[in-house]
Amino acid sequence: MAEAKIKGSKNKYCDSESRYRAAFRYMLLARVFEERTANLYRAGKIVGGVFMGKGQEAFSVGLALALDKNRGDVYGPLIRDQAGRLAFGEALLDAARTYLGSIEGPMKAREGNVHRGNIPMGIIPMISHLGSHISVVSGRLIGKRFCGQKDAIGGVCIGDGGTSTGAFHEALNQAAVEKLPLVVAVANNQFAYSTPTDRQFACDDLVDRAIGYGVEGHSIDGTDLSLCLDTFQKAATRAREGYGPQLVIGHLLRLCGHGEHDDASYISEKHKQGVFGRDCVDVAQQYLISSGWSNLAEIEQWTAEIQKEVEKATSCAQRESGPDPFQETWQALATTRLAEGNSTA
Amino acid sequence: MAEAKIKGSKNKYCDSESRYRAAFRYMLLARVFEERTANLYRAGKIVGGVFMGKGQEAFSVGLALALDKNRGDVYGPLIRDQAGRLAFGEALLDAARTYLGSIEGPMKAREGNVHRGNIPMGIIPMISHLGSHISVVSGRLIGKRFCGQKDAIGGVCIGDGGTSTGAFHEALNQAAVEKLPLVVAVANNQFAYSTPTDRQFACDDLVDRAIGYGVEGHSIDGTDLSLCLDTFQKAATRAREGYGPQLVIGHLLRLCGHGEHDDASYISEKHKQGVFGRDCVDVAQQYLISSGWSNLAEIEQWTAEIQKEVEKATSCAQRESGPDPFQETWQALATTRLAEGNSTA
Amino acid sequence: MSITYLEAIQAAQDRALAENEFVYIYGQDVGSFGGAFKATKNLAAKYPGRVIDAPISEDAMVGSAIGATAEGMRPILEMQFADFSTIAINQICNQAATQFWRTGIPCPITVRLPSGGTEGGGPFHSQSMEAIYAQYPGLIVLTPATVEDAYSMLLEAVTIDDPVVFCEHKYLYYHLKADQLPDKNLPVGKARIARTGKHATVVTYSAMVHEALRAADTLEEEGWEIEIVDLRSIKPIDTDTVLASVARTGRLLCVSEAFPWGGVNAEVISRVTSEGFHLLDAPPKRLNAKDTPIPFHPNLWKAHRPASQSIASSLRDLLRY
Amino acid sequence: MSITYLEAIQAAQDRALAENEFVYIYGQDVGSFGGAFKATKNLAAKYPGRVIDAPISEDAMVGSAIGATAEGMRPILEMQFADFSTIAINQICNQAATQFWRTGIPCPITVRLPSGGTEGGGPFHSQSMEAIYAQYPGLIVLTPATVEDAYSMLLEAVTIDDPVVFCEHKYLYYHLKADQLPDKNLPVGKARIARTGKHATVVTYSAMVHEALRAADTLEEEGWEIEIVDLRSIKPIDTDTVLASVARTGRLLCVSEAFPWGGVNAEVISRVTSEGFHLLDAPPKRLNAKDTPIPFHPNLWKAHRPASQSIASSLRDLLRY
Ligand SMILES: Cc1ncc(C[n+]2csc(CCOP(=O)(O)OP(=O)(O)O)c2C)c(N)n1
Ligand SMILES: Cc1ncc(C[n+]2csc(CCOP(=O)(O)OP(=O)(O)O)c2C)c(N)n1
Ligand SMILES: [Mg+2]
Ligand SMILES: [Mg+2]
Repeated sequence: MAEAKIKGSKNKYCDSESRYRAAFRYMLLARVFEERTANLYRAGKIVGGVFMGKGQEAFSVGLALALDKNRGDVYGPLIRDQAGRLAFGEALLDAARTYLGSIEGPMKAREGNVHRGNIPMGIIPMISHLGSHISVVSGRLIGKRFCGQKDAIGGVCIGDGGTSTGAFHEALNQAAVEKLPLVVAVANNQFAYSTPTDRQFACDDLVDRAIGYGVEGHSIDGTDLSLCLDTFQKAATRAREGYGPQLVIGHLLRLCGHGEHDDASYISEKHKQGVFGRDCVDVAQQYLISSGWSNLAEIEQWTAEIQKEVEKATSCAQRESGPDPFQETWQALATTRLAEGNSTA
Repeated sequence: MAEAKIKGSKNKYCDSESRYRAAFRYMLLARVFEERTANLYRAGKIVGGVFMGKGQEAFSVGLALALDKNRGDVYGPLIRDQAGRLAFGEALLDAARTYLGSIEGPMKAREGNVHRGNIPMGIIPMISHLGSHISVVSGRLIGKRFCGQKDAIGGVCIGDGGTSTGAFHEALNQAAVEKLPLVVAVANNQFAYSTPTDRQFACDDLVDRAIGYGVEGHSIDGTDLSLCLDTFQKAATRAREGYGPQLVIGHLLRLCGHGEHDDASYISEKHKQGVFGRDCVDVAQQYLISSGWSNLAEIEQWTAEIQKEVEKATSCAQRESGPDPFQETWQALATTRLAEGNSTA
Repeated sequence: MSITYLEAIQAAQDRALAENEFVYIYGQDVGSFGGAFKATKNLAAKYPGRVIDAPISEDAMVGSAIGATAEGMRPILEMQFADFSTIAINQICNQAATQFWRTGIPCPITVRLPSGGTEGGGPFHSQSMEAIYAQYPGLIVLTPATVEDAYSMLLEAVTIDDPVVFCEHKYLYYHLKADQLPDKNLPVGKARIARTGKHATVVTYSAMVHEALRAADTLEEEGWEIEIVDLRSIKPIDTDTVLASVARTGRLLCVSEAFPWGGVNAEVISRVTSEGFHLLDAPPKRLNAKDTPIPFHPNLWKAHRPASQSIASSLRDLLRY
Repeated sequence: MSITYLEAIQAAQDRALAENEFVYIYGQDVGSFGGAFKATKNLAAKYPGRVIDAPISEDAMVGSAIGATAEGMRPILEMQFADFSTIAINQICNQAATQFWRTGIPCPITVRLPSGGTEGGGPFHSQSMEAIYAQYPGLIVLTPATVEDAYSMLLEAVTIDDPVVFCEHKYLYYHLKADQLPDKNLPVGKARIARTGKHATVVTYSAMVHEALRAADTLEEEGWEIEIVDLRSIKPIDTDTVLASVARTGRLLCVSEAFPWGGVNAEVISRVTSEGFHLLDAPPKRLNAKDTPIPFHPNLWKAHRPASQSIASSLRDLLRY
């Protein structure tokens, strides 16, 4: 994708010092936490898988900071949105507990890794089937509309690969028809697992899809935190003001494997050296320093604090017990009287 | 939809006298046949439903005449493509037999009405689930590519409502990624059953979707036969020459109910008097006459011939017996040895 | 007054909308048109903004309904035909059905599936999908056979805190009439003895209840008293009522309009033979549709599905044992 | 030499590609990456252009494969996990499965479903969907339990003129090894006696065969000889082999990793009780996973699915009867 395609621009919508600093701290926290989970995974302390958002933190945090859970906003993160989750308000401990299988976790160890959420807080607990959470976020906005809660918006995340699903299409089209205040963030990290974008879609830029849905489109360098903060703030404002769904494409590169089991050897040097290969955390850190908004010493201090925070969360989760099958209700229904026994006759 | 949106233009790609005359005759044949089936339905001779292409014949025939079954082209018609089916090469008797439940029909009375096809001839036997036949047409093109049959293209039909399906999206995107020679004809007849287009999509013109898939788009007045013939010929040529999928939107109006059980009272006078409310058969007839390519006498003669043809097909099908359940194999598998009995134990 | 099964479904939705402001209806053509079968007739006008036309996007229809429940809504979804719910199966079975177990937050959606065969319906407008859904944990699957049940169970479905798959039978839409709608009725989860008898039990549901009743009439002339259990709900299944009936008769025939492999018949037979083996005086029997898609032509369709004659003949076999 | 279940699947595909120019493989990441599980390792390089990466579009994947068969092709589709096949269920069950019956033209596609639970898999990477597919007419559903069967049945699947749903078990991918691949093997449609015995029959398939074998070892120490029937194919089911075994033992336990409502266990029990009622000396029993989604945590996962201990304990109950 040529740079000329980058249609976003810095409008200084929200590029304030405090916002930038806060965003950076979430990015750092996500990065350090994910590195810790990766280590725990390699040490055999986490079963299943570990999925990292390395290289996508700026884009992820950009959307989440444009949302406000206290206003009733809803957030639909996906597998690479640790940074956004934290920025939206998910407790770090929730993440640690889910990864580490603590019974105290929000999903009670029934679910693991990225499969967590908090429905009352407005975080959709993703299922694995890509694209299927988008209409769920839309539904919450429809529900809010019914309940007269006009102010809230939704933000939802998907990858380049996820745009090929029928669910993505149905949901985006439905949101456009209903003119919902929905910001759809597509993190085009150049790969879906091992599959490069040229095996995934044939348009120049996924933002070219916006017009066909009748929604507004934004396309940005997803490695630039200012641009991310700014664009999402703009998109969120447009959504809130009644301009309907906003499609935001972030161009970036996954700086890790699909999961920690994957060495991503299929990602070429060209990609890594390319325009989206830079690490958004480094970029943001340089910007912080060069703009005088922070300095190395402070960042080192943050890092130290964060490491403690992460250590605290993971060791707490590790100390907690796992689930006890004999304490489980083994009931999938809320309506207990209609539940069938699990008798094995 | 404003007229300014009509992006097609007559390039005289193929607007020849003989082609136009042939197209018109197919349109007339379809129209007369469908009116006959509607009468038979009202008389209780056809069970299930009758679905008509009234008002869509020009657009339907336009695609089909741009295909050549002898070249290996493949055709995926939908419920309003009687005209196109005939033009592609489906025998009128096949249609009559399927509607009338003759055991001699291509689907042996297992299937009815529009649910028919001829796989060896290249006509996909549609299932009801909208959008799901598009990838089947693509698959035939993939198969032909494997077999070194490079020359063939595919043409596939869908309605405005069908574009909202996930299947449509997955298939069009897949075809774009595979750069298949596929012409996708979207008959935007302003309604999906009773649902108007503003409840179906939010873009100005469905052709705006082309760029988002990276395919070429065409948008035309689907009531103008010249334009239809011309545009599809152009699109088919582009596809055959390797330019990948072609998305052709035809703007028109369904001049009948969704099925013959539906009086379509929800279609407003404004729609009927609007730019797409004209009857493409009338338009074509006027053109034939004004251009000197035919005259009323000849058209009357055609009509008389066609009436006989239709009478012959329907009365033949009516004379034939229906299926005998005791002669049925009641086997869904080709591999007889693996079929389970239908024992009722 | 006389009211059809279809009108009962309309009336239940009318009442649900009237009594609970959080109910809304979403589906293709359900708005001013009143739905392909007119099950939502007049409701859009009566409840402005609460009966909404959907695009042809079954996946998004269900996905959005799931989301809306988190805001307190209790959506009713109409699939135009049960068969098209395959497009939404992922949302129903993986998103809606798992939500409570995963998060502790209930997901009260009601998905109406116009189900079952009619003359000329063909392979894609005739399916009985209840047993597909019943296999997934987290769903309640209802199969009303009477006007009263169509009404009361749909009303109850909307109040249930779990996703309900409501399999209403298209053949009964117009064929079945009642004098009036019930004030109260058996709750969801209880089976009903549709006819008492002592020589054999037929366990069935939905349209097949009426075929079984006709078969029982025939058998009565031959001196046999057939008991008929209408399951009403196939997940959960009221095994107690079934076992009690088999205890009385000693003989079991299960009848379903669905395809023969697995399904309700197999599940009921498994329960009865596991939990009430000693109650049986003869091997259990079952009768299903044939193992092919559902044929369009009435000649074939009638032979494809069980009907009073084939039920009667199975019963004779069973009674001869 | 030693070869795993997963390697056998790779080898079968390698051979199918080598022997039949009309075979191709299509699925997410199956190309140069070799698939999420490496079941297509090296094949893209070895057969250029014939092992193709698909977009995340399961519906279009299957739809296009169906179309390709009309041109003589015999596609093998890899779903990344069985669970994601819900997205393609309409194409599999309504398009592929109905085609032969509707048109007389066969539709030879093979859909590989990496199935079943593993530690940490969770609700959406662990499902056993065989019984969903088996309900639809027109499909063949295979569930290999051994390295040999994974190899020979996949090879045979590609030659079968009907759509085959090939449920390979992820837990067996690495756990199961054989010395060599078979030259010949039982054909599809035949069950296998995995262990002979005389006191009770366990009918099972896929990964549960191995749990049952372990349970039988335990019971042997207690003096019981348990016969184990590995169904291999669950549509069709080799009822004759099952009945013959029950005739020998008089006792039946069915074991499946799938959810408890319906499914293979119910179908097998229905067949045995209907056709071989008098063979049974005790009520048939069944053991399934629990009626909740599949848990992520190993503690819960192990309790959710049947395992050698719970099978042994069910068998003891059965033998005590
Ligand atoms: C419907 C569906 N099919 C397949 C998968 C398996 N899968 C999980 S992640 C993934 C790749 C996703 O790529 P992308 O959307 O680009 O997101 P990224 O991992 O790059 O963030 C695939 C194929 C899935 N989760 N859902
Ligand atoms: C997936 C799916 N959902 C619902 C239906 C029921 N249905 C049949 S035709 C129709 C309307 C189709 O509208 P459109 O695509 O615009 O085609 P038209 O009838 O106008 O030619 C609907 C909703 C269907 N066939 N498939
Ligand atoms: Mg990606
Ligand atoms: Mg239309």
